[in-house]
Amino acid sequence: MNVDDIRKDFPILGQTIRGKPLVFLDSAASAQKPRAVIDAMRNAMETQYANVHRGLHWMSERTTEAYEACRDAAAALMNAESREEIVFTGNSTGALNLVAHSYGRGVLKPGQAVVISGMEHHSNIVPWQMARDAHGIELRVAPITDSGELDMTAFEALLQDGKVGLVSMTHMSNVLGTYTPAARIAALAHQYGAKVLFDGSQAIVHRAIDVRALDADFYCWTGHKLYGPTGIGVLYAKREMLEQMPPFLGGGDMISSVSYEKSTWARVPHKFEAGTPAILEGIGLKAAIDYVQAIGFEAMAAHEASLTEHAMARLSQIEGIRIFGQAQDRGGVISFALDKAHSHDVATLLDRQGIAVRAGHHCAEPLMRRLGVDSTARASFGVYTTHAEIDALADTLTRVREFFA
Amino acid sequence: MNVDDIRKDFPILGQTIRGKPLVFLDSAASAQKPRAVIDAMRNAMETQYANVHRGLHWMSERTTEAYEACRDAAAALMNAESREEIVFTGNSTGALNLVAHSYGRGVLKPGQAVVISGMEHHSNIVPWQMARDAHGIELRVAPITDSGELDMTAFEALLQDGKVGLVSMTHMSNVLGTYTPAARIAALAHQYGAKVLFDGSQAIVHRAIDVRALDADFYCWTGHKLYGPTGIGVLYAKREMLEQMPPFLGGGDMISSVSYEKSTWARVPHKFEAGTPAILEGIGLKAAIDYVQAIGFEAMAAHEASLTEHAMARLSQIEGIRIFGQAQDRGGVISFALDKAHSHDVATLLDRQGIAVRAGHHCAEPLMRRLGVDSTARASFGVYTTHAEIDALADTLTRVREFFA
Amino acid sequence: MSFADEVRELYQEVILDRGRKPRHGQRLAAFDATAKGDNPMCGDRVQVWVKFDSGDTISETGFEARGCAISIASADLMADAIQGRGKADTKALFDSFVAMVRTGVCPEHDTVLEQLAPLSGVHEYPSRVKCATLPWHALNAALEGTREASSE
Amino acid sequence: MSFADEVRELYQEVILDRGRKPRHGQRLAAFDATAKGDNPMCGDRVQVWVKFDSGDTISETGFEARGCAISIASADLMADAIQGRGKADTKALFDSFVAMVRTGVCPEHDTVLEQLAPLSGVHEYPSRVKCATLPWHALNAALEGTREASSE
Ligand SMILES: Cc1ncc(COP(=O)(O)O)c(C=O)c1O
Ligand SMILES: Cc1ncc(COP(=O)(O)O)c(C=O)c1O
Repeated sequence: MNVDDIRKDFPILGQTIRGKPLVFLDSAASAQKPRAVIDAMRNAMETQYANVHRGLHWMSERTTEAYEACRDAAAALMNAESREEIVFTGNSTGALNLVAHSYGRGVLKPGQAVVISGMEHHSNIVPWQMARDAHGIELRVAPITDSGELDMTAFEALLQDGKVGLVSMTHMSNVLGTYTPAARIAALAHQYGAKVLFDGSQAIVHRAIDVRALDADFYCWTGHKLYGPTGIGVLYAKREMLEQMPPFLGGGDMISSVSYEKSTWARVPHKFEAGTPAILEGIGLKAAIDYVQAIGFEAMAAHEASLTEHAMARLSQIEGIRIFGQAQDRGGVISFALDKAHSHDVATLLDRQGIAVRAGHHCAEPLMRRLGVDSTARASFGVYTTHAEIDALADTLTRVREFFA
Repeated sequence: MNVDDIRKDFPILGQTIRGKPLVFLDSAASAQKPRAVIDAMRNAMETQYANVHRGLHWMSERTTEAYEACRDAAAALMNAESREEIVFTGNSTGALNLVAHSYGRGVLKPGQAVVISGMEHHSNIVPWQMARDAHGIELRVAPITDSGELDMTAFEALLQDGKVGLVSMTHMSNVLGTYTPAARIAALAHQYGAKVLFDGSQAIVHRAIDVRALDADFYCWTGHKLYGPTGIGVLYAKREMLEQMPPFLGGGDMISSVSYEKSTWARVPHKFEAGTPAILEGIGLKAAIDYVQAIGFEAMAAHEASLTEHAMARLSQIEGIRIFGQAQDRGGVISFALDKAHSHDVATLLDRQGIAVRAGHHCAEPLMRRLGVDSTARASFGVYTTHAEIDALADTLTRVREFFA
Repeated sequence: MSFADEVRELYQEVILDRGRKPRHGQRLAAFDATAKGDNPMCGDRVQVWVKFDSGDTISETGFEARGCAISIASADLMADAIQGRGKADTKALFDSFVAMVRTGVCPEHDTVLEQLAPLSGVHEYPSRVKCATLPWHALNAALEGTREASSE
Repeated sequence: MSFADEVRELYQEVILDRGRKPRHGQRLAAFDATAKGDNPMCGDRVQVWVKFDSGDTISETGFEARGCAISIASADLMADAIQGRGKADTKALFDSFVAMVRTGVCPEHDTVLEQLAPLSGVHEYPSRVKCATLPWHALNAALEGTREASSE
């Protein structure tokens, strides 16, 4: 994998910001789009577009094929057993809400518990709180250790009373970069009779995901972080899960028949896909999946590891820096703070130099509280990130620190 | 308005289908996209893209501005009082489900009723059935007359017991082309203490919508039918409605603060927008709104009226044809059936000649039952539709009829 | 190509004819198996009744269908084609038929499939493939003892 | 431009200085009005206390803030600028200040706004505008007798 070649696939990387070349270190928030994705969407709108699934005409049939090819690609990407196990949503948040409503309120019984971890994104906290308050399920939080890893002993203890119906946990923290030991988590959950969902919004960007090897009951992610368009997310669920879950949203395309008295539902996965789907986005996401598959996850994981190692080495040398999370298994997301400067000021000064990082609570307030801070700055890497960009970050941070000292 | 010039804005219209020039008469299912939309999305991905709302860096701020400009454009399009009254969803179906959950289950009390009409799309039936079954509200159906109009006497009768909390009704039928008298419906609903929602998925494509003149409490539509991208829908709601409604989906961006015990919600409209929004789609939809505004709704409405008149005149001359719906106030959606041929066969034979029409139940099974048919064929018009295309449809239908006679 | 020629690519005379006046388009008074088929996407519905000879050889087939010319013609041609066939044989024919209408390719020297070949034109119209296969799905359900099939 | 020059576009000496060592950065022992300001998007928080002279002239302002250099410096410069002003006058200043930080334009010959002008550089950083205006929103809430403000 040659980063220079890869960078040529991303037109935006040639932009300048305030007169400086763009150094985009905010891929964990949303990744940039390769030309293949841009072209696929443009091409669909220019040459082959209509609504899908119901049209008997040429444009509709071709568009349906192009859109449904994304389901095959997503199933292959995750090694799902069948394409029917892939449900499209609007984003990861939409997928998590679907499960929280349809499984959390529709299958779990009041009194059963859901376990999340102490390093979840709000999107894997709030839907469960809402299910707790509306449906009477219990919400349990598995703590993290000081190094930013899941506390496996405490996690197992939470499972022991057998009340836990579902473990819903991140596969990679968007703040600490920690990968959670998904296969072990799933095995433990299953041992105690719980199902397991992984929020793979961050993880799937860097590593090959095999839902069958993990034995995940649910696995979700979001198109825009995997170099695809906004407006589309992916929920994998074992067919037996989908079969037992009631539908969530009602409307066109998710029904088998409708009368005023009673409607019946389409087969899975369509039962969970109401209304005109994100057609162009599916076409774009298919191109994104093809793009990363062509690079290969082995190469991408190695690139991420090399960048992360380099960044940890360079950043840890900066005076007065605090790096959050020291997990054994960690990836290309690094949160930090300088002792003399607020992270917003840091982010602004980096931005003045064309370096885009994120600052704030990263939609993870409870984790911020655990870390004892209000906010952090965060640099995150994509397939197009270079070692030189990390050097630019480290050099500029050093000067920012001096400025505020 | 010059249709020939407009057609040049839509690259897809130059395509050929099975060797014939494309005659696209399926715009009511989803409209084609003008170059302005295609370019806006491409341009964003190539030059200015990042996640919105939380980034402190240049790309994020510019993307946020570009995306939020769609909210201003949508508010202006509908003459909303403020941009905060615009909530983005995935499509109309998403908007209707939001209201059905958040208002239907969150504000209406069991025993209160919702009135829909006899010519609704499934997306404005099924969410209310689900609310009925889960929350104990009553679902009432206002019948339509034989000419395909809302039976106003029967409608008023349904309101009279004062139990109706919400009237949720189409503003234009996607099968019959009927426009409902929205201002009168709203006035009646309000007179009996009910709020009113209009499903404007079809109506807004052809006519200027003024939610304040209509006194609509809710009004929803879907981007892909208004020449915009898939993956984005719009819900207008009076601020007082949004303020009293609980959130629907939970996650990032819709919170003010999160702790495990309790979360508080962001202000409207963000309270209803969980997760990374449809950023690129908002940017595309903004371009679509600008595009139709530049043409002007007066011109578009006149074009629709002229096409519809021509089509009614030409089609009604075909032997053995039955045209469904003869409303006084009707627009560019015409459903029909031939006596000797099934509508699927009709659609296929038209498709063989490059003419794209829809055939089926059009997500309106209860209406099909009312009309006494299983399916119809449907031709629908957009801003790029020409009188010559309608002639092609009529001529080909005549030959199809002869073939099957 | 003329309009008529273009139409005939898919709607050959036999399809029009069978679609209009199917020979087997009625329920059987006495039957051994039956099942319904339903295509919720387009509203086509069919019910198939089958009677066996001694053993599992199909002696008679009838159907009632609501749908397009393709699905009715397909049901009628199916009833001809499976006459006198055993269950296993019929299922194999089902598979070959589905392959043919998906690809448009009719294997050479297969006299049974050749009778059904007029339907192979649907492969150009993927959503119509379901119209052609619906009666076969119903038949298959009947043979397997399930009562409903869907070609959704 | 050098790094230092680029930094100084926004972080002028007075901002760094006030951000580090604000002169009014404490709650007032005796006060007439107070309110909190909260920017949930970035977690900045500020509370402002105001004391009036006879009538509605502001005699003293104090604040406690958690946030970035911009928001703290803005609170501190605000406390200077509103000293001795009446309510109406202060509200007018609030409006002019917001206009200035949004546009970057400081009206000529406005000596009061000129004191606040070092903050006008934020107009290049729209999300930081909220950092600069947060203490003013809190002040405004205090003057209006509401207890909380948000610059979300
Ligand atoms: C009247 C009407 N309502 C609702 C919808 C649903 O729109 P969407 O599928 O974009 O959610 C449609 C179109 O499909 C429609 O025509
Ligand atoms: C770990 C994690 N979960 C969930 C999400 C939510 O993704 P989206 O905003 O696309 O729904 C994100 C990103 O924002 C994330 O990093």
